[in-house]
Amino acid sequence: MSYDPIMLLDAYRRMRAIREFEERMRREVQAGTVPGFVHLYCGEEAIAVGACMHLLDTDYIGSTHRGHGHCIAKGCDLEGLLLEIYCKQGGLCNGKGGSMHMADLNKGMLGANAIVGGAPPIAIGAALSAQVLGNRGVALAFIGDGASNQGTVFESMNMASCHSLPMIFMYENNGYAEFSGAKWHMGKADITRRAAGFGMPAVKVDGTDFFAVYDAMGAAVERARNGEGPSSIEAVAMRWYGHFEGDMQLYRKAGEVDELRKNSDPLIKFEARVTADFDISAEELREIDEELTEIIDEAVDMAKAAPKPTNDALFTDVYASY
Amino acid sequence: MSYDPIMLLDAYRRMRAIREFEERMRREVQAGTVPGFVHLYCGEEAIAVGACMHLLDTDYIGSTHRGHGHCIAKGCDLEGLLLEIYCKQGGLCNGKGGSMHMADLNKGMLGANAIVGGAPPIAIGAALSAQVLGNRGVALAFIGDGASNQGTVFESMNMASCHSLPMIFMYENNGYAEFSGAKWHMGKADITRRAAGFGMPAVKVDGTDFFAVYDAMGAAVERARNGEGPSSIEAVAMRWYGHFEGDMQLYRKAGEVDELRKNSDPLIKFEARVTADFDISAEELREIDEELTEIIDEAVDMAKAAPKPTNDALFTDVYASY
Amino acid sequence: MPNKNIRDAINETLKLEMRRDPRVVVFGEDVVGGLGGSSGIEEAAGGTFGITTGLAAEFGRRRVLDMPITESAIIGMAGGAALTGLRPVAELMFIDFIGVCFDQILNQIAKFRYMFGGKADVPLVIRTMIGAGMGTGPQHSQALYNVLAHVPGIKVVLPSNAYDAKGLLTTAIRDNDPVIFCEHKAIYTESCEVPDESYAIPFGQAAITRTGKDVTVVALSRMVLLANAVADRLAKEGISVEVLDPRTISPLDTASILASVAKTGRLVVVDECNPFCSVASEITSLVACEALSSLKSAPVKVTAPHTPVPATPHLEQLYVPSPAAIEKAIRATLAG
Amino acid sequence: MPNKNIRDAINETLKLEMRRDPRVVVFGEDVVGGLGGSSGIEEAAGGTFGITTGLAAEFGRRRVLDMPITESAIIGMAGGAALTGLRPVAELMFIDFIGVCFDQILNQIAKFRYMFGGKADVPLVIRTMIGAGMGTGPQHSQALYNVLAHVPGIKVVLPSNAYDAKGLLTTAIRDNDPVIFCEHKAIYTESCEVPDESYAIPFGQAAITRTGKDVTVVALSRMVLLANAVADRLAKEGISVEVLDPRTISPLDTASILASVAKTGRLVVVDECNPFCSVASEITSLVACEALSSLKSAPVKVTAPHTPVPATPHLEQLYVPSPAAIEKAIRATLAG
Ligand SMILES: Cc1ncc(C[n+]2csc(CCOP(=O)(O)OP(=O)(O)O)c2C)c(N)n1
Ligand SMILES: Cc1ncc(C[n+]2csc(CCOP(=O)(O)OP(=O)(O)O)c2C)c(N)n1
Ligand SMILES: [Mg+2]
Ligand SMILES: [Mg+2]
Repeated sequence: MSYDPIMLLDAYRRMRAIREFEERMRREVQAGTVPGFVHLYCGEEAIAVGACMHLLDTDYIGSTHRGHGHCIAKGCDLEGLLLEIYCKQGGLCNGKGGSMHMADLNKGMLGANAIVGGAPPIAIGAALSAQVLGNRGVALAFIGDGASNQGTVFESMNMASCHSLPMIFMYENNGYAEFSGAKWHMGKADITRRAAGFGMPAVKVDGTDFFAVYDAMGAAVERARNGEGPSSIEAVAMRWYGHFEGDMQLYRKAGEVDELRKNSDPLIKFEARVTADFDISAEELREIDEELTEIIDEAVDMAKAAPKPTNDALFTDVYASY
Repeated sequence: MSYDPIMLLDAYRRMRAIREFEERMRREVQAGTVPGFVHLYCGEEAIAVGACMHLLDTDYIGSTHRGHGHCIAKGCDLEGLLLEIYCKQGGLCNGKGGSMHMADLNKGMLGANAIVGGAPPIAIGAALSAQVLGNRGVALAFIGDGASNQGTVFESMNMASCHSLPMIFMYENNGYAEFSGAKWHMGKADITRRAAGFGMPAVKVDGTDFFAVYDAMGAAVERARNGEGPSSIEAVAMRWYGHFEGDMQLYRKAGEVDELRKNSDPLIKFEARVTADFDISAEELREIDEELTEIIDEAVDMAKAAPKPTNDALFTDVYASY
Repeated sequence: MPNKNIRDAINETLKLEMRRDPRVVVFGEDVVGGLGGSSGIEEAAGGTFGITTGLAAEFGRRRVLDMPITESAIIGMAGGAALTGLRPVAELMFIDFIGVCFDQILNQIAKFRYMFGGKADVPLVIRTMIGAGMGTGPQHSQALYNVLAHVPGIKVVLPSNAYDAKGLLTTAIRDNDPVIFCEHKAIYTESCEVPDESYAIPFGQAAITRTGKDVTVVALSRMVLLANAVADRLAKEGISVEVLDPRTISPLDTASILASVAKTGRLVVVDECNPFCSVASEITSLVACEALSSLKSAPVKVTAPHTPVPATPHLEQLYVPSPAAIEKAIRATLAG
Repeated sequence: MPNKNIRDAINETLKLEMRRDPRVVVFGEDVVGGLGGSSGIEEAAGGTFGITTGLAAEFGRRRVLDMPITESAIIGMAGGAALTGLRPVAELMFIDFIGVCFDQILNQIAKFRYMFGGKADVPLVIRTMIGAGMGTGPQHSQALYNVLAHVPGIKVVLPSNAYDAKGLLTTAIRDNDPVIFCEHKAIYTESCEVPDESYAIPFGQAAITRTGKDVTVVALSRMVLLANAVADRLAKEGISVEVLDPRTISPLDTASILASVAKTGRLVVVDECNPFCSVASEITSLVACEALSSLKSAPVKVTAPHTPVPATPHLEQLYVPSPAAIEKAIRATLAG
């Protein structure tokens, strides 16, 4: 596969935006400014971005409770996102969804989902729309390793196979489901082998390697757009932080994360590769970093200062008409 | 595997009982004497019997809407069964369950189930009991090809794998789910390959060949009793009649069933093998046939004449106490 | 005007709406049938009860899709398709099967619009069969519409005759909210005059199927037929019964119910659901809370008992509210 | 007597019952935690909210089992285990997740005994968290107990304090029917005096938490705390409020409710469910149908609105019935 340097810079920008965003969110949660529960995506940036670089606004993704990274990768507005996480007016969902339920249909983002395994059935619906409307669109569902066991996910794979839907099952194996390890919760199984059993191409890639994800996704998207049906990709990338912010992570040995930061940081790996193999300099990347820090700083300040929804918002948006 | 002739005669008796029972039910449905919907098991006898010959009363099976054969194979009382199908007093469930919901816990029969995919989660519960109580019991779920797509079934396989439960997933691939073919409804997949993806031994056998089912089940039961975990068996045997009695079977080509009757009758195949390889004569089998015809004739007459539950039965058995 | 039964009225409506709007798609288990079968026939089923007959022939399998037996995937798919440009009409064969797909209704479809801050239309219909009386046993005979009506974000429709079935289904398909359309399996062959052309009956408007002044009977789905028959019988005795068919329970036409009770002062509600937290409880509660002073006597609920539906035919008969029970309830309100 | 909070009371009860009966097993997602993790620690969680802390250490992982995130398998497994010799206490982390396992509750567990003609005991408990107020958003904050109470064959328990939690959970575990035990997530740390030894509180017996003569307030789960506070406040004004906590809604102690209303003549029901087909509607309907003449004024329901639970903190606050709304309702009944 060939890589356009402009695409690579864009990919870097999105990955860095996720990192910066999540690190900031972490500090904000610790400072107590963020309502509700927040699940951070650090360490998994290359998955969302490697996947979404192939998608248009008219393609759809279904997300999870750990959805900030997916939103950013899919191109959702950072301010809208922050306003939503802070449950403020003007948020992506006008403040009613919060971190675990934010959606942006204009950007093809079908919603974070606080029900584990909730999104894949919805995402295949978007794939069905693309098929019926004949618009060459594709749909993708992000699915955690823990979610991979949920019945809804298997049903969705079977449905996609039956109807040859333009669908990609993107498994994010980040090593844990809450406080239990992926080595245990799927018994003697393996996400990729299980997916292959459904009669679709299924590959396992290093989820900290943008290029590995990007290449696998490229093949899957092409298949999908050509009407050849669904694919499965398992991207392995451990999460850096707890299940939610506040998790003591007793299930994890000391040093595991230090090791990840040192040897498996998707951004460091990306930078090493692009500065070596492409005409991209570390300085360019630093500029992006700085720009993003500033953008996110400003956006967070803006979001914190923004007005809350008015009280009548409790009652609106239940129905289109009633 | 070695075969005890007494076991073989018992197996024949059970298979023949199922055949005779179901053919009689068919005539009764046509005559309009049977309440509710009835799904017949003809053509699949060797699956239930090949499996249940390995099971004790203290082992458990979970069944389906097509459950008569499973009940008979598991040793449920024929009269109790008929009384239940006729919804009469003294039926296995005192007439409240009918054909699609009959159970007999004393015989390890956990219930027919009118919810496709309903039984496997229940059956793994019986496997858990065996494991916790340490009694070397096993549990088995019968699962149709159509049911094999249901999320609950995959979840149950994963759970059994996770906890190394003494559990057998017995897939009955009878070619159709209602009015759609198994070749279509699981997309490009295959029951056995899917099950293997869950990290358990998974084999596919000829479900019209008692010996094939019996052997596969023997291996699975041994594993289970030894605490080595679950297995999957896919037994292929087309059903001879419609989805339910009354189905016009437009989805089936003419002659398909004649062909099955001629070349794939589990009883004919069984007879050929046992009369050739074992010291069992056709006469012995004819005696069993006659005996069973008589038993079933009498039991049907008895069931038809039996009293209905009294009206207060509507209100009883909702709770143990309330 | 031609006579049509409920089944045919629904079939006709699906065709009219599919002709009118190419975004309308129909899917479910064996809505066509025959795929992967050996006969190669084009339409081996047309729905378990024939409701979707002829759709595939006219609109093709791209818009009329069979589905594997995976209700969570079917209903979730309808939700996702509705968010992305289609107007799906999905079939959930029996309402009893909400158990295997409830999350997609409760937590996804019903909440999309709200969770997304009003930025989503969710134009989908779930057609499903309800009710006892056909010997289908405990897992295929429930009413359960109260459970769905409880959930904010969905609408619940209960047609009791062919004319309403057509008009309400038309509205359902054109509506931008998720609608559960509950077809009582025991009244598919009930017929009445139904125009050939399209028409829409608005949601939240009860029909008064009998006018009367002594007592108001609010009846739902198949129970409307029973209530009408009882009303007709009692009319001969000089008892004037007003029968009200809400037609949709979410939204519920509370104004018409209150107006009728204001007139009659007496209320009976007939509902095939189990009693606890039923629509019957909701409606009697409504009147007690909003119009206590108009009640001349205690309202009476006629519902199924707090039991599953037995397979046993004569017990199933006893399970369903009977004309005798309705009559008794009416007399009780008159005596009270 | 020692003071304990609800969380500790539940933990203690689980231990006592597991000691008493080796057939009692506890399972759910991360009820222990740590399997397949890199630290190798024995108990990495002890339940999401620490309720099952220490169980694995005492009873071993054979009786205290972690489960993958597959609720249909978990709940179905509890049903199957209950039919075959165990007495499982399964955890459904949030009641909102009934969506992904509802069939196993609605069509299997609840109906076993009836479908099987009375030939099955189904001794299982499903512990689950309910309620809003913790910022968990639309898919983790629902009440939904009305949906479960509607289903014949299951029992539904709503403890409002630590003493009741212990006594009711003891009864639940010893009971031979399936019981849904609903723990309100916002009151786990509420404490009161709780004896160390075992005791059982029978189902279907309401507690009168405040005696009064002017108005009856029936409140459920966390709402009991609010109702008590309002009652105490109004007492100072000379308004005598009787607060009744049904503690179980299936079975429901209808006699105590009717007796209290017979005394006071006025009724307010406070219920965190969405309003349509809620327990609030059930109880107001009960009183209207069974004791109309004892009502001196129209009953008033204080419930959540017909909307999902917003993630927005201040809107979530508005969603939950408030002390102010309860007070207003009481005054309305007194004025009426
Ligand atoms: C149906 C359901 N069950 C349980 C939960 C509680 N829960 C939230 S996230 C989570 C773990 C998910 O693990 P995984 O899919 O691996 O995603 P990750 O958090 O690792 O990104 C659990 C159990 C839930 N939200 N929904
Ligand atoms: C959850 C659910 N969905 C749909 C049905 C309707 N239904 C009953 S049997 C059946 C087909 C089952 O096919 P299969 O599992 O292959 O079993 P078979 O009838 O071939 O023995 C269907 C769709 C049901 N009973 N339950
Ligand atoms: Mg994970
Ligand atoms: Mg089949």
